[in-house]
Amino acid sequence: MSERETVRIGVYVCHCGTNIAATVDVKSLAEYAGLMPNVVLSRDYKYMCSDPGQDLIRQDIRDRQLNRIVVASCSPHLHEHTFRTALKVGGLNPFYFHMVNIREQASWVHENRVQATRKAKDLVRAAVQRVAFHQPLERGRVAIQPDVLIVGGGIAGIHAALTLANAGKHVYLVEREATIGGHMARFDKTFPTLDCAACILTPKMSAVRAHPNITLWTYSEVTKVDGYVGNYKVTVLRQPRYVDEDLCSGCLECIEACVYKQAKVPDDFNLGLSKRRPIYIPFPQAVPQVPVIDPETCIQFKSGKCKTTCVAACGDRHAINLRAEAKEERIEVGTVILATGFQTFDAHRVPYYGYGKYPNVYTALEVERLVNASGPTAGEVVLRDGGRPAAVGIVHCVGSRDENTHRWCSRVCCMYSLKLAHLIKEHTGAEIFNFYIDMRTPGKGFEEFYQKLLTERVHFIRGRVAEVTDWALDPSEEGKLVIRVEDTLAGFVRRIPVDMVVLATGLEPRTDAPEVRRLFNISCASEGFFLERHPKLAPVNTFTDGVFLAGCCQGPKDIPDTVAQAGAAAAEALALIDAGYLETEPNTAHVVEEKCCGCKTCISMCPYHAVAFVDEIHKSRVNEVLCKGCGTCVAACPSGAIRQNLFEDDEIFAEIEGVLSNA
Amino acid sequence: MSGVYGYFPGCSLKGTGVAYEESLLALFRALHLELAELEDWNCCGATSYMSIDERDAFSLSARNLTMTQKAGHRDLVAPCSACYLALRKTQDYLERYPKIAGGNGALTSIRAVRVRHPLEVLYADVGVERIKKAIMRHWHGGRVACYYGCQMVRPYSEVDRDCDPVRMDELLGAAGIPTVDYSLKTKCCGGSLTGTTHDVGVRLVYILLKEAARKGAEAIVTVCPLCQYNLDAYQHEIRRSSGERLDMPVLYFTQVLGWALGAEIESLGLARAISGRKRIRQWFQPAEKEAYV
Amino acid sequence: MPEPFEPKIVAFFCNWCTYLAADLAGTSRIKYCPNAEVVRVMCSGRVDVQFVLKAFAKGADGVLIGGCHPGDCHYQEGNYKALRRYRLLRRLIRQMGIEDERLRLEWISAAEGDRVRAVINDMVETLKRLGPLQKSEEERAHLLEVA
Amino acid sequence: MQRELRFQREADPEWARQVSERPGCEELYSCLQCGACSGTCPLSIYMDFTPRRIVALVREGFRQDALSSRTIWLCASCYSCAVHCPRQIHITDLMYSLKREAMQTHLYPARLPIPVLAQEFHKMVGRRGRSSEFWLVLRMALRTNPLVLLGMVRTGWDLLRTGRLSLRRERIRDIRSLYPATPREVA
Repeated sequence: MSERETVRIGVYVCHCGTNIAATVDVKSLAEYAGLMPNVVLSRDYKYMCSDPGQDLIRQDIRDRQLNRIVVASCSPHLHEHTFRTALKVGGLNPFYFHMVNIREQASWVHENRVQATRKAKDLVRAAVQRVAFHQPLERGRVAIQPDVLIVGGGIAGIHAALTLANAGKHVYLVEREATIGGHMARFDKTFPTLDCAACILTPKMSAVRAHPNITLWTYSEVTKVDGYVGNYKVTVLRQPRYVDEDLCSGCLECIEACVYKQAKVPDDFNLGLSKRRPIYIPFPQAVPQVPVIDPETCIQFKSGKCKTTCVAACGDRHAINLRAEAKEERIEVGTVILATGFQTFDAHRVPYYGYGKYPNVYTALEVERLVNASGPTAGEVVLRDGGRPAAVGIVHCVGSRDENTHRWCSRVCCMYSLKLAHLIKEHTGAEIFNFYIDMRTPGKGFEEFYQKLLTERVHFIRGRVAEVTDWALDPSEEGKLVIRVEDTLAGFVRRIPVDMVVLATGLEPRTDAPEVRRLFNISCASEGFFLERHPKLAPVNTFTDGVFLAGCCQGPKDIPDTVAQAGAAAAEALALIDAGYLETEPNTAHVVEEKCCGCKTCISMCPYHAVAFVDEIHKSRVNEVLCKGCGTCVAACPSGAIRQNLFEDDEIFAEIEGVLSNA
Repeated sequence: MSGVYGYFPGCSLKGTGVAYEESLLALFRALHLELAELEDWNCCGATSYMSIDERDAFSLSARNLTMTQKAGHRDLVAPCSACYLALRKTQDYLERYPKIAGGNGALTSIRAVRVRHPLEVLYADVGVERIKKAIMRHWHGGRVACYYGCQMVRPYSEVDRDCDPVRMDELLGAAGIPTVDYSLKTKCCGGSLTGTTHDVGVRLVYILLKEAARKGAEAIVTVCPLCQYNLDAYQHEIRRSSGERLDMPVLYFTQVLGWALGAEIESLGLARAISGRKRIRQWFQPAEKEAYV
Repeated sequence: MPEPFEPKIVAFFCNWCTYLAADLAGTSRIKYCPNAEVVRVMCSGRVDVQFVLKAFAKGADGVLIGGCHPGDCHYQEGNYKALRRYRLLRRLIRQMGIEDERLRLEWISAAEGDRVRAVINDMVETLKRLGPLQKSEEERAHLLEVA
Repeated sequence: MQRELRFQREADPEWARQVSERPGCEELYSCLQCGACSGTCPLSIYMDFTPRRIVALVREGFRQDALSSRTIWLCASCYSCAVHCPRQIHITDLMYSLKREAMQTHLYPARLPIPVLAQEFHKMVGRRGRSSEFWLVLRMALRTNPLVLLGMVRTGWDLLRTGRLSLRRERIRDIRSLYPATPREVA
């Protein structure tokens, strides 16, 4: 038992280059630690996480018979795992270790060297006192169910689904809309290569539909998630589309047969730029090729007095079922990939650009539909009154880089603005003015594309547009939209009359991102995008094991980056699945039966029903498989009968005393 | 709600903006709202004072706010946009920047007093619905452009939204007065520039008047004595320099609303207009032709 | 010249929200007072009444508990348990003659690095105003006994 | 020809830092130079430097250029720039602070009536607690260019006949309570 052996602690203070050493006096910290009781050896080193740093620990364990290790460096969220592994390789139980965060929580947040060093000393002292109480622990293992849930059927979800399915894993792809394809399906061409979005996307969409390993549920939403990594129990609500996917042959005759001879309902897919019928298919290449009935506008749903010509047209296929109801599906999956995407900034929020007030002010996404050959105007760039624009202004950074709306750069707007400039010019020959604050073209082939646009004589005016208005100061401005801007390079204010204004709206988190975040127990960063585990080293992981991120739900990005990230998320899921199991943290709770008085206080504390009352012995018992290690029951137990590995009372008491026993 | 509002007229309402005070008082009487003029109030400091001394400029408004509190008023109504802003900004800055007061106890922020503009009082405390019900006269004038100016809506968008305010349009709409979509509704009138760099000031005024006419407005309705003065007093000069005869009445919102709510015509200061006097006479007919609703 | 009083705060931060927020404050290089020292727990629900009393007994001038926002707990509802315990604790320490402002519970999400700064700085200011927690040896022993 | 070159020794970064500590100017260094302020400013078209360039001058410490500009005096305090600024720089406050400093250091452009009006206004309100429009304009005209009074005759007459021109010189009763923060001799 560990109590009997002598505690021999090694303390390692990391410089982290100058990240720590510039603010914390690492030499004196190491010297100070060397004088603490039980400390056999204390060192400081440039980079403890490097191979030589880890070797140092391994060698010292062997040479100096160390049996406890304290590393004072960065956040345990970053390198705890690294150092525990080093202990294990060095032949020591990896939980004979405690990490002290003197970078994120000391050197980076304090300026006064004396105070930062004092704090670091307190924290190291606490760790040294704590680690003496550490016990050897074994990790548990959870088996990983090989099925994967992917939420969101945009390009990220599609790519991840195909990658996993091709690797032989079963994928449930859940999409809220009636079709997969996401935002990309609305685009015409993609920058900087100008290849057509549909040409590269629709084959992948069809492949999803056809793949035997993919269960595709469109018009569906995840409503409940239980369980844990390897074993998530998920409930999916499938809204009725009133057309049976299995029976429908995709002939679309029902749409033609609708009693509405004229389409009257604003078409969401075309952002209201065209109309559709109550029974419709979002766009010609939609997957699945199955119409959907919108009960809000269908006469049969509103009054029950429709001739239901659609049903008649469907004939003996009987695919249309107007009494269909929402259905709940319950599935078990081992891992989850969230690819829920983004929404575009609502241009109404910047009223000085006149969106919603002047008909010829468009958002970029609307113009994507206008230039699209399968869009509402068959690719004709025309104004709302049917006229052709002779001059077009493209306003960058709408809802981006602005403290009043969103602080971040949306990353794609410069490039899609260039693309739209090119396409509009190609379609109309109009004079195009781009108004930008900074041109951001850092991707492969991006700068070359910018150069191309410059030579196409598109105007680039550096200045944030102040307003788009209809007041005319000069006869040449009558009947036009006037863009008022300081040309910051020329050094004066300009008024530029145009016929059409395109607002390059930024990307923002979906309004319901907070609900999705709660559903899957992950975090959002301050902007509201889902938070990755580490911005560089774990960009598709979350703090919840087995839940991965892909695409714009994690932050604005373009299609190449989205696809790359989707591949990475699929690879992370595959790595877990193929390992077959995941090692769990041993920080579970357990009941010391001799001490338990049977008061049942703990039972109600546990949201996972991991604590159960054993009637025969009249005592509580913790099911360690169900226990997630929060320690709430431990704190609640009035007789101190429940203990939590790694967070034992003794250990925390030692830590508290440690930080406070400042001489 | 006590029903009694502290009232800070400011220097202009005792001079060039006297019609504003007259019509404001008449309008509030018609709505049974009481305005109690602050005893021995002092100048708000406007924009000029701030150009010389920051702390003194804030002291000026701090004195008015302190006196309001002593008089027991919860609200202080300031009809002039410049006064409104000077008072409001003083509250805000003294709280946000204790260093302005420099530890001087006399310069503490008076948060208990609510600084209000009468437009916002009408909109929030009276409401569009009550105005609608209280209408006494049918409007038989033409369409008007609502001009909000700058300092009432900026930088504090508390009276209305900062770049596309609508409350005056809604109130006038409730009174049956048609308004035009006026894109320049919050553009600056130039303030005191008409007195200092005259050409620049008059040019700004000209743009405002011209655009209102272009949008089909037959009068401009304002919320600030300086805006009203600038737009009203220089139309003859514009005629001389550009040859354009605008003759556009420039009214206060209190005048048109006071009229609609049945205030005595003589009490609205309508005769104090310089431009568009004929149109004003036609629109605001004496009693025998009034059509009560 | 006596050194100005620097209060000592023991901060129990939950692993998933507040500890991450403190890490974020670090990566964002947000500067704040060095008076708080963090003891990491998996969940604010793990913070035992004893931990807090022990901290006061051993010389802390203030104790800060940081957890996820209501509804955001990584363990579903541990933060509610923490809140319940916190209310009890405030009453308890008041009875023991400790100003209840010395104990504070704050919900700080992983995104709120700047709130870590604001809360700690504010608490340091409060504690400076209150002065050191003066307890005789006897009183401290009593605290430990209760703990 | 005039040389357009600035040596770095002419810049005063310490002054820039001081300005950035004044109320409303805190975000000075986060300026993007996007020009939204100048674009939305109704008076930028009459300025020698657009507001954006004033921010650039101040941030780089070109004190003399900023303080002697006409720009800061043309600012009519309409706050359009302040609400449009994507970095929430209170440019109006910056202009006020530069006006005060230009006044103290006598760097303001000579013969520009705006600073004169400000001085006269300050004097009048300081002594009497209220301003009287007629006397204010009269004093300003006498100090700058009395000939402008001729151009004002028509407007004056219009005001007089509509009862809007008061010749009274207003003052408050309790003049001593005006400046509790800065005790001074009252004239």
